[in-house]
Amino acid sequence: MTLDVQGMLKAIDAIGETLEMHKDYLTELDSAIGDADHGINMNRGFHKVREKLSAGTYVDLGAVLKDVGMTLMSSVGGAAGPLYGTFFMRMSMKLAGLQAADTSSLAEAMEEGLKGIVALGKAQLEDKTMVDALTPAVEALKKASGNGAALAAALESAVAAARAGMEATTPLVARKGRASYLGERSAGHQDPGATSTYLILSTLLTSLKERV
Amino acid sequence: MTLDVQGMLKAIDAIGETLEMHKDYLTELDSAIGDADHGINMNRGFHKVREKLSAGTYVDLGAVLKDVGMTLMSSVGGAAGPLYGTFFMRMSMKLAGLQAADTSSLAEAMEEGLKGIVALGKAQLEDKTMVDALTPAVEALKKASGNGAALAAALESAVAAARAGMEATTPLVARKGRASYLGERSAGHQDPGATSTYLILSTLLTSLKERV
Amino acid sequence: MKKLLNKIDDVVVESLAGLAASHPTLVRLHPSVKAVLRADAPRVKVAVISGGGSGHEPLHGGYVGYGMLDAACPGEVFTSPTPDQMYEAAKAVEGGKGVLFIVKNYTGDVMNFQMAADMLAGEGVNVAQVVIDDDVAVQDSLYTAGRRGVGGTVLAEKIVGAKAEAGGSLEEVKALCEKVNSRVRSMGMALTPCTVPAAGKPTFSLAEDEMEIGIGIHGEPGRERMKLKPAGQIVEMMAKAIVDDLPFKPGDEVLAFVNGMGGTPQMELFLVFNDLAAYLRDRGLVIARSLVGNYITSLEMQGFSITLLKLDEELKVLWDAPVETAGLRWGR
Amino acid sequence: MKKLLNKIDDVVVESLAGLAASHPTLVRLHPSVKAVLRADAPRVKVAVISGGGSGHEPLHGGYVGYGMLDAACPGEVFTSPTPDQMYEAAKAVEGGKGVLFIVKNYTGDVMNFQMAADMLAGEGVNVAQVVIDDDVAVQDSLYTAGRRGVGGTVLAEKIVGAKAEAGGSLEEVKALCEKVNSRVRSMGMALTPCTVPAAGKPTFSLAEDEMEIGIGIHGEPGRERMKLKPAGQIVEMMAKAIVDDLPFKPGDEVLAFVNGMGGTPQMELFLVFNDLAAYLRDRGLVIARSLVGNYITSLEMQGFSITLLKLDEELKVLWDAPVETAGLRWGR
Ligand SMILES: Nc1ncnc2c1ncn2[C@@H]1O[C@H](COP(=O)(O)OP(=O)(O)O)[C@@H](O)[C@H]1O
Ligand SMILES: Nc1ncnc2c1ncn2[C@@H]1O[C@H](COP(=O)(O)OP(=O)(O)O)[C@@H](O)[C@H]1O
Ligand SMILES: [Mg+2]
Ligand SMILES: [Mg+2]
Ligand SMILES: [Mg+2]
Ligand SMILES: [Mg+2]
Repeated sequence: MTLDVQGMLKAIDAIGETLEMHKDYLTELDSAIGDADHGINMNRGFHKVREKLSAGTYVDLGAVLKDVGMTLMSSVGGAAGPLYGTFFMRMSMKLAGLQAADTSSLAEAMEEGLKGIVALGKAQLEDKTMVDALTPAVEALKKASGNGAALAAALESAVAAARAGMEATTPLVARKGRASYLGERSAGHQDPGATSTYLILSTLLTSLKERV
Repeated sequence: MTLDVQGMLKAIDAIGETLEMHKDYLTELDSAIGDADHGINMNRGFHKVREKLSAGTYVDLGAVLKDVGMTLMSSVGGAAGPLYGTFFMRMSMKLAGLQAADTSSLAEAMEEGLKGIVALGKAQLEDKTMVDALTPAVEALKKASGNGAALAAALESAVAAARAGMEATTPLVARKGRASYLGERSAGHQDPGATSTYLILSTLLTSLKERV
Repeated sequence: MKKLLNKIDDVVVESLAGLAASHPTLVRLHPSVKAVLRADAPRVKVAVISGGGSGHEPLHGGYVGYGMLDAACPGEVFTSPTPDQMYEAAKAVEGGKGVLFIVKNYTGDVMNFQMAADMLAGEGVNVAQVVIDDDVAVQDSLYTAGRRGVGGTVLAEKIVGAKAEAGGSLEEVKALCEKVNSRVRSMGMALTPCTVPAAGKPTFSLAEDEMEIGIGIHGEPGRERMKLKPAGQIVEMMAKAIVDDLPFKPGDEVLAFVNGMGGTPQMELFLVFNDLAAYLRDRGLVIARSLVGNYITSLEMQGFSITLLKLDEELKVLWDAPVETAGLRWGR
Repeated sequence: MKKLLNKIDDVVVESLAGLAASHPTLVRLHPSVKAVLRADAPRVKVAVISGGGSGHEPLHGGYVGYGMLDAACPGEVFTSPTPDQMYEAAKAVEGGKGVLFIVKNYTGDVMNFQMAADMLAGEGVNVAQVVIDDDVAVQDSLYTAGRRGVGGTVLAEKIVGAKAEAGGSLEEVKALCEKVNSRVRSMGMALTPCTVPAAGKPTFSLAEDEMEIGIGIHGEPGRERMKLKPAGQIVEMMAKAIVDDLPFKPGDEVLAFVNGMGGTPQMELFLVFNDLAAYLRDRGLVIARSLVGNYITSLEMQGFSITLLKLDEELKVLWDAPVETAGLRWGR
């Protein structure tokens, strides 16, 4: 099984739905250690993305993800906007011209996306950011790809890794983003961006499995 | 029995104490239909009056009441300041040179004080103001004086009349002062100024009786 | 009660001291009574003096300076000042051309200013008074204390101050103040009450979904309590009452003033102005001048008032004239 | 949540429309992106542009006009604007002498402005950026996002705007902005939180007897929560952190800026200024200029911040230069 253009469009739509459903939850997480807008920002952005994608016709994955990235960039704002915007744009470059992605090309694309996030935000592991969820997910994906795993199984392991990474942000003291202003007081709260990353990946998986 | 200078000084002091004790109550009444300051204003004023009187030596009632009036005028502010200030100043003119007041001279002085309040504030009976408590009190005092009543008994009737007048303000719709802005909604609340008038008169009586 | 203060009894004097400390070239405090005086007074001009309870800052102390007030007499919070304040302030700033008292129509203010005017007149000082009563929320009848003085006061102080600065006589300045008062109307509303420091609790209470229409600036409740509505509907309700009252007619040029009650974010005041502009446009009125911000407040109350002044050439020129005060400044 | 609004999603655009409607000769809105432009732009001068989340009004839209900003790019409430806004705004107001972005130090702002700068540079526009980071409440270390940009931003925009108005080159204007940033320090506190309209509930909660020290301007909690203290003690705690940090030394002339967070009555701000003046006097500092009021706010939050800028002749002259914006005006 691969992820084709229709599958990607469906997945992005499902991600928008998930973020809408979890808008208040993400905002609540952000109100504990940030400024109470992460869910609102992500929902606004993916709302625009769904509008954009439903108005277009796509034949290649790169074009889909480029529109996702550009739209997020110009509608999310905050820290998450440029970070997720870059993530999807970088992925789109790797997947340009492809009509479907297998485990290995998805792993490569996501790794490229993660690099973009790190280049822009300069967060390291354990800084209590989305990087803490995304890094282990990409590693799991790469490992599964090396083992020749099928896409669903590979994503399954990536989602599990993202969830563990997300949960592991709770005890951390933030060193990047708004939460870092709280110093020690940021410990004991799960990072909103890591949580949205987990939600995005897990919805990608669910959407993919539904199509099977 | 008459009201002499020492009796008057003691009564004013007791009135100050009463108003201090009822500060929150008067303010609460004023918050229902005014601007929540009547108790604060009266307490501030009589606090100054007590300071002023305790620093002076007095041999005539007029001088005592003049200082009371002037001090209230320059420290109470609001509507009640000039009204009570005028009340005591007008009384002081009637009692100027006297070392003690009997029922008849007190009645005359209070009537003069009431006239001052009406001249300044232009309130009529049932406008829901201090005039509603003071007018029946002055009338009772005059009647008692006409009947040759002793001072304590005369004041007793005046206080009863003031209390009835005060209580009768509750159902009234205000037509003067801040409460008038509320129109019909001012009904159902006792007037703060009528209440302070009652408290002043009843404390005068109590203080007088204690001296006997 | 959560407030930035040291001693409850000292809030007014400490705040005045802060005003003076932050604007030493503009104002000074009277040495013996609570009064803010123009630093360079007395000058040979009509002395324009106002005053009233505190808690409405920047009114009035923040309007002392070039082209506006010569002195301001603040009472305790929401309590009229006492006659000795106005008397001493007038003595300190009067420069031989007489004194105009601008008085907001509240029983206490009117009586206290009247007493001060009597005292000054007794000493041969030429004193005139104008009572501002622009609040259409209050029925103007024999059965009330009359309409309150609210937002129109700020506009009157600015315009009249410019005339006095330009050398107007006491008669002219007084007549101008009456003219402004006759052409200005206001109405206010509150989302939340406010707390007088000495009282320690809110002056009234409102449910989470309620607002109070027709409030004054003293934390006194208004004429009607109702469910919270969208800003556009609130503005329409208030603006209609104002426009119908004068009435303002199509083609009239107006100064549109959206005033915050102290606790309303500027973002919301601009949003309200946007609704007001739409309403006035629909009625054919022309916004020739505008003012948006916290200019006559009720402590930390959330809410706003709308004031409309019908302009003419004279009023526009005087409005545009330079003014330099803590609360209002342009042209210098 | 009690707010004056029509539709939650429209608060920012409606508020911007109100700003434009109330100051039509000063500003206009960009036709396609959320940006406030100087009405008479482009002009042959360095274009000074700032922006950031909304909810801090009058910052930044209220500072567009003569002698200050050429454009402001507001994001959603407390959310950084997006690169296309800064890109389009710069294209609309740039007059050939280049563009300076004044950026408050928040991860989101820095990244979004950086992307816009990259886009413009790609088209040959001369762009410089200065990041303001004056908040001493935040530890400046490798382990944080660095100090936040707060009150110092207002002073930087005024002073740098004056230099650009006077014809300064991009290099000069940028160097001046860095100079201001190097000489300015701030700290804030809150008595109450605020509510982002789209979130519908307060960003944090504080007990009736608690305050939060070191808050930012985005409703984010601060560095320490403690029992409410008298204003003088709060001021001392905050002013000491500021004065020690630069450090400011006896004899230094400073601009003392007491800023309200949006819901604090002006009466309290002046009271706070009085305490600050006493503290600075004790430390031998000279208040040569001052500013008191709501200039960089957090919606309806109650609280205040203190900002001190170490002055010299150049900064004083530029501070005093004429400015005409909705939020700050003198000299014209
Ligand atoms: N430098 C960074 N690198 C990676 N992720 C970051 C960085 N800074 C912040 N984030 C992520 O962004 C999230 C906050 O996003 P959001 O609330 O939308 O933006 P803002 O903080 O501007 O309000 C944080 O929870 C964190 O995961
Ligand atoms: N015109 C008037 N004549 C007589 N009494 C009045 C008048 N106006 C107000 N009062 C009295 O003053 C009281 C309010 O006093 P206070 O609260 O101290 O002043 P303010 O209304 O200025 O805050 C009212 O309860 C009423 O009894
Ligand atoms: Mg956030
Ligand atoms: Mg009262
Ligand atoms: Mg009062
Ligand atoms: Mg944000």
